[in-house]
Amino acid sequence: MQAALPHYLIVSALLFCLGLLGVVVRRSLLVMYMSLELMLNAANLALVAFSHFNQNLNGQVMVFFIITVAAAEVAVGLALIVALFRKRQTSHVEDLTSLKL
Amino acid sequence: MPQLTDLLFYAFAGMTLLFGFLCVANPLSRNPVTSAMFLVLTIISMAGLFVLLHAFFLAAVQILVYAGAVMVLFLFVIMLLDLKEEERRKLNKVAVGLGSLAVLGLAGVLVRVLAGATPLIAAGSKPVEGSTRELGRILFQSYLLPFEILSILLLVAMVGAILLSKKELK
Amino acid sequence: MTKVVDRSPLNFYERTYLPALMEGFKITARHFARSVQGKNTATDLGDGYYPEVPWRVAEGYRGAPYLVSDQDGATKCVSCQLCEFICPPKAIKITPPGPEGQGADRPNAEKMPREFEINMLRCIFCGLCQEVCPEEAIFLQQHYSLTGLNREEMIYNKEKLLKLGGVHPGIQKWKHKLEEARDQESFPVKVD
Amino acid sequence: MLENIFSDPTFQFVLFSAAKIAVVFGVVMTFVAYAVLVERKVSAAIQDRVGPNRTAPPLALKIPVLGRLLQRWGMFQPMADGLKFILKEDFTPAYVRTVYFWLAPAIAVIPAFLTLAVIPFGSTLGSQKMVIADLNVGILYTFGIVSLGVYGIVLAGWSSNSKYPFLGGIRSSAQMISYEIAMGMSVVSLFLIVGDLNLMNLIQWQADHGWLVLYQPVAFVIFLVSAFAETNRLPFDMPESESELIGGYHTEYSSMKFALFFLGEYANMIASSAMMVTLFFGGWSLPWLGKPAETLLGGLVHIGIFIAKMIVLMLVFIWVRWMLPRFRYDQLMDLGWRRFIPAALANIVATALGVALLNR
Repeated sequence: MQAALPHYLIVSALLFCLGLLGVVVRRSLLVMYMSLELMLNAANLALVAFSHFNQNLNGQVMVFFIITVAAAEVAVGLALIVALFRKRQTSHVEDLTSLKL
Repeated sequence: MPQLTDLLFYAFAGMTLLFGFLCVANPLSRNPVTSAMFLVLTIISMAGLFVLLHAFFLAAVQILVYAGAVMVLFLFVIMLLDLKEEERRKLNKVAVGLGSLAVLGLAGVLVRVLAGATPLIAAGSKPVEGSTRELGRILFQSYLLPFEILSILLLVAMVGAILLSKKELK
Repeated sequence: MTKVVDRSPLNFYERTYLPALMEGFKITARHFARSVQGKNTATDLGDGYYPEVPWRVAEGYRGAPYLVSDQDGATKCVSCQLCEFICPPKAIKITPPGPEGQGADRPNAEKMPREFEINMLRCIFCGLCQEVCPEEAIFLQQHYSLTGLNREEMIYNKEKLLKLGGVHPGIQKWKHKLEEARDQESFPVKVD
Repeated sequence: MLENIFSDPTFQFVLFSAAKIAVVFGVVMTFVAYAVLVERKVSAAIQDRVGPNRTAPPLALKIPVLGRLLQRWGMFQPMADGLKFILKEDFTPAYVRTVYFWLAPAIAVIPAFLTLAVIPFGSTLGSQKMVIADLNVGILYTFGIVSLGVYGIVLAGWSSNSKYPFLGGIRSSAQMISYEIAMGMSVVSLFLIVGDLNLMNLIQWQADHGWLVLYQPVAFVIFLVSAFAETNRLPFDMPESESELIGGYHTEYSSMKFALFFLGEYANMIASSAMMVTLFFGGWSLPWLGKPAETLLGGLVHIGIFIAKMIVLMLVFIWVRWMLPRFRYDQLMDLGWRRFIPAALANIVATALGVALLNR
């Protein structure tokens, strides 16, 4: 069967669900964060697929933006996790239940 | 007879999903480093999918930024924090079961809906090449303002990360 | 005379690393050119390289420790075990003769070791055994090439040590002690 | 039937690609072996020593004059070294994270070889382009792969479960990430001038207009120094720095696993020399020899020119090792972040202005 738009979209959707699964099931902040990255990547894949099959480069520019934002987000997010770890000596979400440090 | 590109699509898609699964729910290891390494593999096989979609520039950037920088940052943090705790904890079975069920439901709905997707433009005409030149032209013409805003975002992120990782703010 | 090193801050030209690079290049190029002409440290010192031309051991070189015998060929060691105790890596192992063991093979000593072993793999050639020996029976000699095919081979026993150590003529222990005493001002006993 | 397959373009493409990969791999492996020998010989010469001059299989000495001569030059040393690595005990310490410990050397070697895929090592040989993969985004691909090289070292350091390798791994990954930025930025100005990311076209441009090192000396210096840092060579061999960290990330490795790290380092050196030849020194072209080869002989000459240039650059790599003492770690970071990145950015701006003014 020839790989067309639905194929790529389904892969993207399944990847997104995997990311979601990671966020729901895993309890380590870092792994949850990685799962978020996976979800962003799934969105990227969908956008590139749209861009290819609709013959329009706008989607790829969007992906470019997403990658940049993701990089910035990771930098800040990891800095937050490190700061949190310094304060509380844990990165397990079930230990981080209070609003105030 | 299937085309080579289709075979490659199935190969890369299968690899992406397999590594993605091993990243989030590896039955053998709950070590964060393992997750990170499988995420790297996921990203690399996704770059393969990008190449199949003629997005060469993005494929290279995907590897360069995600695999080369972001994931190394993750590894750094994992190693510096030396996380061993999650491996020792027990999983809450009910939560895992319900969560997986919800995700499965979502996956079912999404697949059902997306299976009928058709492109707005009929297939057959020449596909666009995601070459650097074309991408740059669009980026610096139609998307100039978002691009500039993005650069400010990066600056803000940089300042924020530096401030957060300082020992104590006086 | 103390030498004061000038640590004034580098000027801009020096901070570009260029002078350091140039200096480094000059030195390495000089040595490289010299070597290409066939001259090197070995040719400066002699006319060949190590395995064929033995290395010239400097005076005072501390090689492997061996037992020596006196001019009559008798064992000097009296099995006092001081060296065994002082040896930092515990390379020396002495088996004393015991009550019914054989006495010394020289008249002015009571006993000698039944077995004397130095594990050359452990020895660090520090020279403390020579320093501590009251009988001047063990000396660091100028052997530098100790080889063996297995670990057992590298444990030298008494026989081998004595053979390698050779004869050390004249027991001059007391003369030496006297000289040492003279050198030390704090020596309580007045000699002469 | 058989003729059909042979005339099929896909099949031909696969066949020729496989052949090119095999040849490049073989040549690079030989190069690695003899680069080690050259390094030892040159180092020996600079330090007033002789270097390897004894190893020889007994049979080789039977050859009248040549055998002795080859022995003196140490030509058999690489074989002995390789054999030694294979025969040594492959030891895995207790309490290491075994999977990653075994994986890390392989991960360290692979990127070094992958970078070679886009490097045009000649113009044409017959109808074949002398490059394994003629990508439109060649240079981006290279940087993407180079950035993967960190993983081998980080994982080696972490999985060894020992403090010196860990320190070495952390140091080296920080170093490699930092210098990647300067390296990538130094290259941007080249592509501003040429206007194409394809390395084949880049070389053709240089053949027509002159070598890029003449247009972009600043970019070249930045690239050269960053290449030293990326390949972990002196004066930036912080990750290994044997006098402080024992051996850095490969302290706990032995036998073939250690040899793989060694191989990776030299393959990296070869890859970055080849990259520099391609980017700055006109690849296979010489100032008066700029046309893609039409005959087989011409193609071979081009490959020869490329390899000769590469060897010169590798000698620079080896020589610099003895010219400068090791940098301190904060000096290294300072140099990368506060000197080279601003310099590269300024270079990009200046080049962009120049290109804009000249093309108006």
